Amino acid sequence: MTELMYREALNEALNEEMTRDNRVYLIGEEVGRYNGAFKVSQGLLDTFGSARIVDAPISELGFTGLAVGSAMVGLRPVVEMMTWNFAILAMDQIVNNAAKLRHMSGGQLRCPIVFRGPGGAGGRLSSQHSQALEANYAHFPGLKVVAPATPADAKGLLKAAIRDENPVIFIEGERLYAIKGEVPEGEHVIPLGKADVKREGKDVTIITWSRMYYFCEEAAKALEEEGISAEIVDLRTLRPLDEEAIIASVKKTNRVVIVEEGWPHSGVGAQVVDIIQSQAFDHLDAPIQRVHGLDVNMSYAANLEAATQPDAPKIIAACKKALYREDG
Amino acid sequence: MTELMYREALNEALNEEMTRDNRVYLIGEEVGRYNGAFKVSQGLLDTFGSARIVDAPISELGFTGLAVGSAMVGLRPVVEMMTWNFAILAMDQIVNNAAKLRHMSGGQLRCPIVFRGPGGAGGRLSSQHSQALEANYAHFPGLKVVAPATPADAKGLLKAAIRDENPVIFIEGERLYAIKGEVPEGEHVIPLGKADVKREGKDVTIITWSRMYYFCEEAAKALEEEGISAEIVDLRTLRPLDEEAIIASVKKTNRVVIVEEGWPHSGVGAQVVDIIQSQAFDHLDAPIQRVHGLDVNMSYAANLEAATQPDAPKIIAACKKALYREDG
Amino acid sequence: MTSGGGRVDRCRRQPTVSSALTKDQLLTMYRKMYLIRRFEERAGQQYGLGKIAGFCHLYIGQEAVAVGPVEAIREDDYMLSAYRDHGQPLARGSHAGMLMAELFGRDGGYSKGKGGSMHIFDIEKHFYGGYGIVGGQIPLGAGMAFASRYRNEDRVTVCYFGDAASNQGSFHETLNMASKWKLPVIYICENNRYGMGTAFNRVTAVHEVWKRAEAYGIRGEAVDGMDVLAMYDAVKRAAEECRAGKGPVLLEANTYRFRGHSMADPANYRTKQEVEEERKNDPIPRLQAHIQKNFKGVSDEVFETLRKEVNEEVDEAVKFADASPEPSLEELWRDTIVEEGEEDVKPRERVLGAKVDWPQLPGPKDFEVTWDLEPRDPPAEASKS
Amino acid sequence: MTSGGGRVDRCRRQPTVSSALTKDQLLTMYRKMYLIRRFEERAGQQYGLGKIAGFCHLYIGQEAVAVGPVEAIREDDYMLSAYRDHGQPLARGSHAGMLMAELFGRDGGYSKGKGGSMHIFDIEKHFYGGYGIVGGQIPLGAGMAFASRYRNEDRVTVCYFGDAASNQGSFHETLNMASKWKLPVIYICENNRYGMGTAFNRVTAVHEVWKRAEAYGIRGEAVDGMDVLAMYDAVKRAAEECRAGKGPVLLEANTYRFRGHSMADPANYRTKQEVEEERKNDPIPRLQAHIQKNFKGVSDEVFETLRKEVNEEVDEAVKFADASPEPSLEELWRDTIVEEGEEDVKPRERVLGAKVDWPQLPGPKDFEVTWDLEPRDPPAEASKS
Ligand SMILES: Cc1ncc(C[n+]2csc(CCOP(=O)(O)OP(=O)(O)O)c2C)c(N)n1
Ligand SMILES: Cc1ncc(C[n+]2csc(CCOP(=O)(O)OP(=O)(O)O)c2C)c(N)n1
Ligand SMILES: [Mg+2]
Ligand SMILES: [Mg+2]
Repeated sequence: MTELMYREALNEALNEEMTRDNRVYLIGEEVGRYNGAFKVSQGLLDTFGSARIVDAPISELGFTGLAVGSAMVGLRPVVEMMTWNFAILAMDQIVNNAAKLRHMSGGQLRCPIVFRGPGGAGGRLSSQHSQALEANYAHFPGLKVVAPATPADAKGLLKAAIRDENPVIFIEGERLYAIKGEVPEGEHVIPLGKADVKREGKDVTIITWSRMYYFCEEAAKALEEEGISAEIVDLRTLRPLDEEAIIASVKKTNRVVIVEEGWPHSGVGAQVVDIIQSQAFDHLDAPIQRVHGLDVNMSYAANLEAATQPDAPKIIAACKKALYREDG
Repeated sequence: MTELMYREALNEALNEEMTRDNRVYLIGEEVGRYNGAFKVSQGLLDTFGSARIVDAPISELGFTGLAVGSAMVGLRPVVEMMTWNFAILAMDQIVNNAAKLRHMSGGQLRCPIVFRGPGGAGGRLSSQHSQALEANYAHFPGLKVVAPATPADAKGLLKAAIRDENPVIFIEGERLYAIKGEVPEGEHVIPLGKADVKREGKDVTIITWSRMYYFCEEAAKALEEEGISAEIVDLRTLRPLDEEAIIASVKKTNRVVIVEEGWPHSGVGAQVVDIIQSQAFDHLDAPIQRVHGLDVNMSYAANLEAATQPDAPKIIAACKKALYREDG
Repeated sequence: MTSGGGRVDRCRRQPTVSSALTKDQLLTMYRKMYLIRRFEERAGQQYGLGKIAGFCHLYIGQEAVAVGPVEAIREDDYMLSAYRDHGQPLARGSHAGMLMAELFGRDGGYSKGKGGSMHIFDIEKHFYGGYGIVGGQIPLGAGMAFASRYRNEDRVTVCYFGDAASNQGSFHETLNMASKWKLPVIYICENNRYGMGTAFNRVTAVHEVWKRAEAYGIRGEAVDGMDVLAMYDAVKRAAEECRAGKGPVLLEANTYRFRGHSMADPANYRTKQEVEEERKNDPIPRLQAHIQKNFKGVSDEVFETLRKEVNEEVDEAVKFADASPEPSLEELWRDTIVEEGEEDVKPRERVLGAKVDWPQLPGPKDFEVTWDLEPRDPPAEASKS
Repeated sequence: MTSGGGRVDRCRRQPTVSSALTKDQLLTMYRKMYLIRRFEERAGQQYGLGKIAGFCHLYIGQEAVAVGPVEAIREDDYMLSAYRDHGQPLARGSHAGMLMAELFGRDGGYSKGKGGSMHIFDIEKHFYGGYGIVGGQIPLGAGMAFASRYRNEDRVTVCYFGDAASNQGSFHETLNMASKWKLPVIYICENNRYGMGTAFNRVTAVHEVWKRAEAYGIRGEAVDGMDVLAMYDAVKRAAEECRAGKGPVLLEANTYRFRGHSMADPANYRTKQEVEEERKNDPIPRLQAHIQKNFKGVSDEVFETLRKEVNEEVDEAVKFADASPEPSLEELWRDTIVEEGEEDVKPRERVLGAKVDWPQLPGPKDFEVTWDLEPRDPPAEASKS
């Protein structure tokens, strides 16, 4: 085990996979000489050269489609989206081409490609720059969607994503790049589609992913003091969802809180609600509680931004609600 | 009451609103001389001239943004998306500009604009052309989302959408343009955000919208023969959702089936599930059943396309499941 | 080859290499063009019979734009197009029956009937589709060329798109990158003057697509798209430039579709005279005239025999498609996601049991990346103009 | 005005109208440029103190690109820009305190602190934002010009964007439409040579943005963006063309940002020498020199006094922002959706209780649409090239 920052873990994953496989290259804005807007590609240009660490113009639709085309004929591109807010410009190439190539060609082609970059609020960036958009991609068959919370998961899942034969949406936490965590030495690959029970508990299940995980831990610790034992299930992969892990935990605690950074309407959390009520209806002792970003545009002002996002107190309140202990 | 086709009802709405308000204009591909790819704008160029019925180049991002800019300074554009599959190219202008202008300007600006066009499968068009994408827009605060099923609703809701002070996503049924229905004479405006109980029933509530409504009616009739009384709630507006109407019907029947054309993961149906379980948990006698498009890419082959989509038999089976009468 | 009039004035004349083509080569071109013509006529007819559904975009009138380039490049060069995509694969030798079966939505189609008319893929013949979003294939073509350059292959990619597609942002973004990185890609704009019902010139400020090349610092050229030899010459030159590292190139093929945009389109937006005028440019009789002028003793019978053969081939194709079953319902759950260890599907092997040599893609260490896409220069230099 | 060297050679020289400017007008320009300079310096400082957060993009070095055009157009002409958006509103007379308050995220800001540095809107002064998605404002500018033309107003729209933004598809799609429909919009590309850490020339095939105008059949012109009078002249001409229905125009202002891309950027991608070289072009001393050369007896004191006044004004702005409270939490639920019957917010009225004459937008029948955007022509004509 070594302690690494989230961004360092990602950097290691890229470095290892690019060393292992010459077909893997990174393309995006500022990935090369600038070493990445968030320094994830630090040093890679010097190691791999300008054909494998490609500084692209600000042409999201163009360079994303270019990468998809190269994947059709055997390369394995990693496309860095400076943030997912900007990737909306490239969404057509992701959902209409990458996600459908295998199908349109009747199995003749595959599109092994990773689209990665930060999602969620970066901190005081206002409405256009603060969006958690995973639900928009999780909606599409033909894609896989991953959103790691810890450095270890970031490394293990990125390596798996690069080796996957399908297009993978890899959403990093814009505010997680500097967090530290233990990362296993050597070959460390985490299969996509597997959730991780990050904290065992028996009274209530908290289901979450990405940055929200840390608020959940904070909440769980506080609840513990009050004698409430919360289990935390980190989904890690949002498509396909690990229904088994979700249901197993629900059957254990019978009470559920789902925590996501994004907006409620047709969010990933809503899908998790549906999975639970349809597969464990009789195991629910209370309505499932959702904690999510407020259903409004994100403001720049410090107090408004804070109030818009989930935090530990909101999660604690939701858990108590799920436990019918509002005034607990 | 006069009987009109869905496309004629939309045409009347456009014609009336453009006559009433010179600020309203229509822009899109083929809307002018070609009279619209689906003939919704039939005859409007001759009536209103080329500045108000604007034939645009195939530049979805560009003409959508152009329309948004004109709305910022007092026009009321209606943007025709030839289909919503192509509008993905314009999504940035819709969700990052139109949906956020009011907020970014702190209330100085408003963006009264309608984005309209067909959604869902058109029939044997394969994966890129057959998508029901309402969930992707319903996810965003700052937008309203409408999806009418009948000619009367199409007319009344389009008129309301054009008069609304906010950006409205108006999704028409690609296969509904030729269906006929009674449309009230004279001024006929239906407020956004109100669902419509299209069929009264007491045993099970079927919640749906757009083209799926017709399959639900078919199913309800068949169920009636078997002595099962189904209530059909046509949401009509998907954002904001009419939670009152939903809950009222659930409390009445205690059993729910949600029918949508699109994919299940993070679909609008999932959000409806969450609303119900969180607000009427104790009124549910059975898990909520969802009928939706299969979670795969749409095929061109007739048999595969049919099997991918919801239909009356699937809805009937779901209702029986909700009623614990699988072998009914 | 004598011009059939039309917009040849818009073409910059160039020295021809096509003059070296043998009679047999020219007859092959004729056969391919006529095959496309006949195939499309039958497809239209089958559409009328309800055996083909959805959108079906015919290539009739544009045959030369597919055949000239195919003859001018190597078999292993990459090619892709939009949804008007029956002509190129036929020119590259795809199985007409399997192509028709795809149009019918049958299991015997190249994509098991999943793609249909708009999404033809024949990877064995290096034809990479078949795209329904206007302009969507333009960046893909650059990416395929990027891959060739990345692996030091001397392959070129030929990417087709329509006149109207040139107004998409993807065109702008891609041509800038393709030029900056000198990608070996030949962009052929099939200017048939209309995007659906809208005349290109009605919605476009500058009417000559080839002139846009200058904004990206690449070579642009207008070509008579009704002249298969002009297309052959232009693409031969462009391919040489690309293989020599001087690409990309933007070619504007001035052509015309004799039918409506799709089977659904009555094409009332153009006049009978206009269509008749253009039909005089029909590339197929033009090539016949050229052959007969340059090779004495190639009698009309030779062509009749050829056409008869092709007619039979296309009859067979229709029979083949008719005989092919619907895909099995298990196919619903295949091809949306590549499952662990799943192989790629080889259509001719799957459908005909044929032995195919499938394009082998280099593995992780089968090649070294020696390309320096952006040679280092002192930062100061970078900002000089 | 003498060139400060740099890339003036890239500019096509034109007859100047700026020579007619009076001393007072020139001093006003000087004052505005210095106001921007000082405001931005203090903003940078306040960022350092943690009172401003997120992204903050300073305009230092580019002042002439905002001030020249503002002086050249009418007060009621529309203007919008990207996220580097403090200069234009200050030049148009926005309240410096309220602008600083927006940067602080306070209730006294133009957007109640909801937008912050990247989203400045002052509709009273016809400044329409402030956009964070690179290239996102380019179509908006054409749309605002479309509205003016639609209502027969002789207003022009000035839309700014960066060099790197010119590689976005929105640029291509919009310029084609703006040209085809002759929209009265002036596009000013602020070519400060970098998009974040990437030199424009490193990722762009053709280094002169103005040259792209030709691809859209409009007039393109390079202007010395470090010369406020050159900017004034170029925009005066362009505005006349637009009002005369000859628009749009694409201007490339060759300028330079003396600071990093944003407060977060150390700008290691450029050399000290390069920056020093460009600082010799500082537009503010250049204008002072010009004034003192052409108007005898304008002593250094005059400028010192001006600067002192401005310094105090900016001190006041900071005090104003400091004194402004955070927005109330009720604001969370406002401004995402316009509620039934809700009025627009007039910032100076809301914050200062000032009487403002808010731009009145014509109602449903306040105007007739007489514009024929595409005069009818026989279909045949439509397809002629
Ligand atoms: C992004 C997008 N917008 C609109 C359409 C609908 N559409 C299909 S083909 C077409 C016209 C394209 O014309 P052109 O590019 O000239 O190709 P051609 O059909 O003439 O071969 C349009 C508008 C689409 N498929 N994709
Ligand atoms: C679509 C999009 N892609 C990327 C970014 C991140 N980004 C913000 S500013 C910028 C550079 C833009 O450079 P330029 O257009 O030259 O404007 P300048 O900052 O030099 O004024 C980038 C890449 C963004 N905001 N939007
Ligand atoms: Mg065309
Ligand atoms: Mg710049």
